[in-house]
Amino acid sequence: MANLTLVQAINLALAQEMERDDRVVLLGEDVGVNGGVFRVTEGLAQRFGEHRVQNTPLDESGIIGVSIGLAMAGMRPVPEIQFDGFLGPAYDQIVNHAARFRNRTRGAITIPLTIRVPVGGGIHAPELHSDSPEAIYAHSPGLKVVMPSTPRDAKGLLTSAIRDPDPVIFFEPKRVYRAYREEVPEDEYTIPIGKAKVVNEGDDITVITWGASVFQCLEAMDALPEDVSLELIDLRTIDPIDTDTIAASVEKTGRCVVVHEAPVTCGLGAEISSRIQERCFLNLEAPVQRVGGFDTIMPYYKLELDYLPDAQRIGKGIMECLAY
Amino acid sequence: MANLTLVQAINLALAQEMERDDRVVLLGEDVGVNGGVFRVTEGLAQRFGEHRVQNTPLDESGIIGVSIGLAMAGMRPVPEIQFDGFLGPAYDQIVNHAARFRNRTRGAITIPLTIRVPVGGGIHAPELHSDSPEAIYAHSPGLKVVMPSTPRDAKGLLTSAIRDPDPVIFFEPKRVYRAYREEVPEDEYTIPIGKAKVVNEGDDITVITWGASVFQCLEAMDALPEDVSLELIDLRTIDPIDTDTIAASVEKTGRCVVVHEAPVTCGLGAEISSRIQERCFLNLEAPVQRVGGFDTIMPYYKLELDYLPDAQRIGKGIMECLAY
Amino acid sequence: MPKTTVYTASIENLQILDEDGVLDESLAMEDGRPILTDEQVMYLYEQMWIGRHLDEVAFKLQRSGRMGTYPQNKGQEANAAAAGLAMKKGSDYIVPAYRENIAMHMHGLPYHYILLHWMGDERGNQIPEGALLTPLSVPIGTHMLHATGIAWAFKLRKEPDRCAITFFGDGATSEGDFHGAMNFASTLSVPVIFYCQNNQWAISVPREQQMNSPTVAQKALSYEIPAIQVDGNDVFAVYKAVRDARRHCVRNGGPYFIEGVTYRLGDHTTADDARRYRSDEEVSVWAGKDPLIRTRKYLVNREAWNDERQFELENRAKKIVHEIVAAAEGIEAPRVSDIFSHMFAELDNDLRRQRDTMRTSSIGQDPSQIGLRSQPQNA
Amino acid sequence: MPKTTVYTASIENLQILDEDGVLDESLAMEDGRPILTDEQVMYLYEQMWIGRHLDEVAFKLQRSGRMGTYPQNKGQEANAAAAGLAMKKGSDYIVPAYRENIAMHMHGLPYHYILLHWMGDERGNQIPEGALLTPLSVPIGTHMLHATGIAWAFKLRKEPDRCAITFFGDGATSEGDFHGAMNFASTLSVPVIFYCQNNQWAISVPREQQMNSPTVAQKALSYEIPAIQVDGNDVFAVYKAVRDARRHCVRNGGPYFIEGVTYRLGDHTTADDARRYRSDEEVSVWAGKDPLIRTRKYLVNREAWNDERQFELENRAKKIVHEIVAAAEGIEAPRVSDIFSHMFAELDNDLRRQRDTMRTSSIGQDPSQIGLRSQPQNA
Ligand SMILES: Cc1ncc(C[n+]2csc(CCOP(=O)(O)OP(=O)(O)O)c2C)c(N)n1
Ligand SMILES: Cc1ncc(C[n+]2csc(CCOP(=O)(O)OP(=O)(O)O)c2C)c(N)n1
Ligand SMILES: [Mg+2]
Ligand SMILES: [Mg+2]
Repeated sequence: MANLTLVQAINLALAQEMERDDRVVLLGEDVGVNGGVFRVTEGLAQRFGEHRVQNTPLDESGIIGVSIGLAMAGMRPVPEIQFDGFLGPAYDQIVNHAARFRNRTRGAITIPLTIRVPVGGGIHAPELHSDSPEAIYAHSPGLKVVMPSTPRDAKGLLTSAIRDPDPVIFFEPKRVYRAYREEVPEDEYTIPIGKAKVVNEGDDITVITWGASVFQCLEAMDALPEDVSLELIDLRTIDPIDTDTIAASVEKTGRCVVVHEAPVTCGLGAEISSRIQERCFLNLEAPVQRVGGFDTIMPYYKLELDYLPDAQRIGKGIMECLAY
Repeated sequence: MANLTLVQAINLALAQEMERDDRVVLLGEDVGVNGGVFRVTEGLAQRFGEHRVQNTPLDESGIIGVSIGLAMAGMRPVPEIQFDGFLGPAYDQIVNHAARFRNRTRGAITIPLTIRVPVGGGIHAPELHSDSPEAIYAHSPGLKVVMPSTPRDAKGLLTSAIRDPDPVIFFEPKRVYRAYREEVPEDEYTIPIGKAKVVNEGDDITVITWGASVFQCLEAMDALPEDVSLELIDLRTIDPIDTDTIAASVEKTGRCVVVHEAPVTCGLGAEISSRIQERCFLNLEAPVQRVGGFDTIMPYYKLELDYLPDAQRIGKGIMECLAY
Repeated sequence: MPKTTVYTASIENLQILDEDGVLDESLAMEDGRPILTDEQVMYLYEQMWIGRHLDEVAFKLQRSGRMGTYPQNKGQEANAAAAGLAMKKGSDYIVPAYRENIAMHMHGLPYHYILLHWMGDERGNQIPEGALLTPLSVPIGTHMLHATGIAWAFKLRKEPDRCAITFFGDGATSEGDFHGAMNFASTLSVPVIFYCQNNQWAISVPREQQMNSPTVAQKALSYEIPAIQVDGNDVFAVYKAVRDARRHCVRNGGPYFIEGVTYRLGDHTTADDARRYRSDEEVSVWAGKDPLIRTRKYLVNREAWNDERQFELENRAKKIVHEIVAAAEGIEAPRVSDIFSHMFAELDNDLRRQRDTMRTSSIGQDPSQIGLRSQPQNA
Repeated sequence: MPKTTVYTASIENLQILDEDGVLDESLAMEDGRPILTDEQVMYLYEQMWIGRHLDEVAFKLQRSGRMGTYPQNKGQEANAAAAGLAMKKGSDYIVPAYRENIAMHMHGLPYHYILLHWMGDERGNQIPEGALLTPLSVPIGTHMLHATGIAWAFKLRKEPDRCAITFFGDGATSEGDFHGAMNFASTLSVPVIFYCQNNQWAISVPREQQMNSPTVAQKALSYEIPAIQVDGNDVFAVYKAVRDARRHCVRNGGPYFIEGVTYRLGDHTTADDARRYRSDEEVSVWAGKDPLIRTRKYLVNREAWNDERQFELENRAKKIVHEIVAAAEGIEAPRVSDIFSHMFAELDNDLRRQRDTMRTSSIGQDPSQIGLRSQPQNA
């Protein structure tokens, strides 16, 4: 066991997978000697050589496009996109290419590819450095989408992602990067993609969230009246959604709040809400409440904490749902 | 009045807006002398000059990026993206740039821009020519998204879009392009963005759809048992969603089916289903049923009609929802 | 150094076999032999002929409703054929657009796969084991990055004597990913040949509206990638350029750029009508540069070809193409469940449920759901 | 024409004021006068000095938690200053990246707007009426297309004597949109100047990993755009290049490309530590080419500058920057409702409801919803 931040846990997973499988290569802007702008790849160029931890030109579409080629030719590329907003230029290569090769070649060409992306707000970053585009990729067939919130989950899930035979987008909630440490097994381990985690068991209401919002939900939970028994679920995988875990919980509690940073309209909250309605209609005692980002551009940082769901807004959502 | 196809109605709206306002310019791949691959801009280069109906290099990001510049400098660009799938390379310029300028400059720079895109399946086209990405753009703040299904609506909505001071994505269901004709007023008129249309009034169940699926829903409706009274809503505008019209209908019927071509997960159906749940929870007699595309890549055309919701699948969804 | 020249460059054009089938001996001979033997030239001619005949039949299939949109390769065959020959089958990787049927076939793709693709069947892309190809690329300009990535894998794994080649049109050079593919290839210094089939048109957009540069080849100067312009209707020039480029890539580890100047003699695809935007005169000028005619003249001059051979070839081509069509049309219909079968190595619960029920909502199908009034009536 | 040269090109480098402040008279004189009067050079020097001082203060603001990430312009000031002077205020359009503070200021942006931007406040982008500027561009390489579009609008409206200029870094040239902006500008033939501030680094990625070409300027050859490389730390060379480029654009209607060879003397931003990836030696070599020192030497040689003037300038700069900081920090806090206020010309119902309720779900707020057990307890 080691007491690690999220950044360190990810770094350790990368190092172990590179050690284990020499098909694994990292690439991206500044991932080399500098170790990435968040230092997630720190020390890896020095340890494994710059050809396996390759600085690339400033071209996100290029980074993903050449990663697809690497994957086709038998490598296991792990590109980094420097910030969520800069997935934009890579959208086409991800959604129209990486995601489609297995299907369009009936399995003849496959793309084992793990795209690492720091995601979300709350760190006072400039514009386009605080977005949460997970629903975009969940809507796009052919991709798996993962977003761990803890160092331990991150290490296990990243290991699974790198070993996965299909493309995975691995979102790293940057607000959590150095926010706290956790005991993380030093040996290799995997956590299955597609399994949510019940962070707290409870009977009255289910709260479903992922990424940095897990911590806002925990804070909200602490501020609730003592008699509220809350079940908190950390989704961990965005796509495929672990509907069984969600449904089992809501069948028990009858009430649910979904919390996320992304704009609420067509966000993942809508999908979860719809699934709960479809699966648990007769158990539902209140409509599923969505506490999400507003349908606005993520504001510059002076107002970002007013945009992001915080403990207060989440608490209010929970109480309203309970009161319904 | 003139008896026009969807293609002709759009062509007429473009011609009238170009006539009325010389800031309106068209641009895109093949829109010039050739009149576009679907002939939507037929005759316009000849009539208004090639500088106002500009063939561009094959670069969708470029097409939208220069359109943004044109709009900044006071023009009213109406770019065409040749097919839905080729929005991919333009995603970044649309979502991260066009959509954000008004907000990020506190109104100092605005982007009146109408992006025309043929959309959807059913015409036996090659891959990436049959996608339905409307939910992606509905999730992205700062854009309006429109998808008419009839010639008359198309003309009025396109006129509104071109006159709108903000960026609009105007999706044209290509399966309807020449499918039928309708009487369309020859004079200018507008239809407000954001208003759904009740195509058929009914009491037992609400069916919500848009684009080419309207016709599949009509077909399904005709095949229903005589005693089923169905209310059919053509959304027409994808974003902002006309929740009031939807809620008023579902409050009356208590049951709802949403039908769309896009993959169901995180599709617009999820958003509509969630909103209905939030607004009409106590009226709902059954969960909102989603009949959508599967969570797969749109198959090549041999199987496309098995992928797209057809009258039979829609009918089944309606009957299941009624039977609940 | 107040005012100094810091960079100079130039682009050469290479033609070896002219429009009348006359060979430039000085360029064609190496070590006393022509760079292509008569046998090789005959092989290329036959491949081009068969490819052209397939094009004609494919056109008719589309017109009679037996196939969807199809892009003819007509007029451009020398590029794919001679390049295909210059690349090493089974070790090099071919990353095509959609006017390289002949190269794909030469590198191991059964021809009926190509028809299957345009018949709306993904099995047309199911590259057979051992054939080093990516499928036809319908989106324009995005696949060259994949070739760069493939070449990079060769370099990373230190696999000598391997090279990738990617084909694309003049229109494709406008996409951002063209720029990225070239820039990554040159900064990473990987063995990939960029082959632009400059056929003068991108659907209805002429080259002058696509780019302002007099040559496509000069685009390589941005990236310090060595480049040449060749007569793309000349099998000798194409062959020599690709062979030399391949040698360069393999020896020096870096990329190479080739512009093949050619012309699309047919419509863009069967959905297009080229008369709307280009003149008959232009087409007839280029018809005079047809690679098939030129290659045949050369062979006839060499007395390596005659009417008898031609007759035999035409019959053979008919038979081959007939079989190709039969194979494409004879395949069993895909099953609806095939929509799902290759989404992931392993299907998740949601996809399995969608496949098994053909529904996208769980109402009426989940046994745990109680309270259904009755079974659906028209189920 | 078997083997012929079909294209040749070269790139020139221009330096007029050398590192020691010595002017190349032959290049500097036009019609018997230096292209920049002493007054103009003094103006540029003062602007650069004030810009540099603002940089230093901005750095401290960030370090003391009064501002977010900030990118210093330090070392590159001559590019923005001399280019800003060469462009016509009020008629030309400036489309900057984020190391052109001086040009933005010269064209009408109050300096405290720039601080506001980096203080996380959109009001820093609220370009004042009449100033022809786009805001600082944080995403790299995507804004040049906007400049091309703006220039196209000038052309469409037949507005003579108008030109756009866009600035970007060496890293930005790798994005696909750089390629698109150049290609659209050249095929449409519109008056836009592309000014690349080649400061040798893109965060930690050195120029050699960014591109394989010895110059950035040669990238213009792809598009047949006239291009020049200039010493970007030389106000004379930059001024002359931009002035001539502007003339070219306005007269001939087409674009122009300028590479300013320069160096970022500071960290990439305040979030960066450049010592992790570059050597002190490299930095000190470039420190010797500092545009401020060089320009001052020139003025001193001309006896147009002395210690007294310098002292006055330093005091003035302090006062000005102090006021800038006060203006930026003195602005009232934004209201939470400002998140919504500029989403569209007119807010739709959903956005209005979100703004008024600060909720994203309608539960507990829609009067038509009955059945609430009680009011929320902690509301
Ligand atoms: C990204 C993208 N945009 C647009 C299209 C539509 N389209 C298909 S072919 C074509 C022209 C291609 O021109 P070129 O690259 O010169 O190839 P050619 O067809 O001439 O061989 C266009 C615009 C596409 N397939 N992909
Ligand atoms: C599209 C995009 N990708 C990545 C980044 C992160 N990023 C910010 S600045 C920078 C380097 C820019 O280098 P260059 O263009 O040379 O400009 P410089 O900072 O050197 O002036 C990077 C990678 C970004 N802002 N935008
Ligand atoms: Mg072409
Ligand atoms: Mg730089």
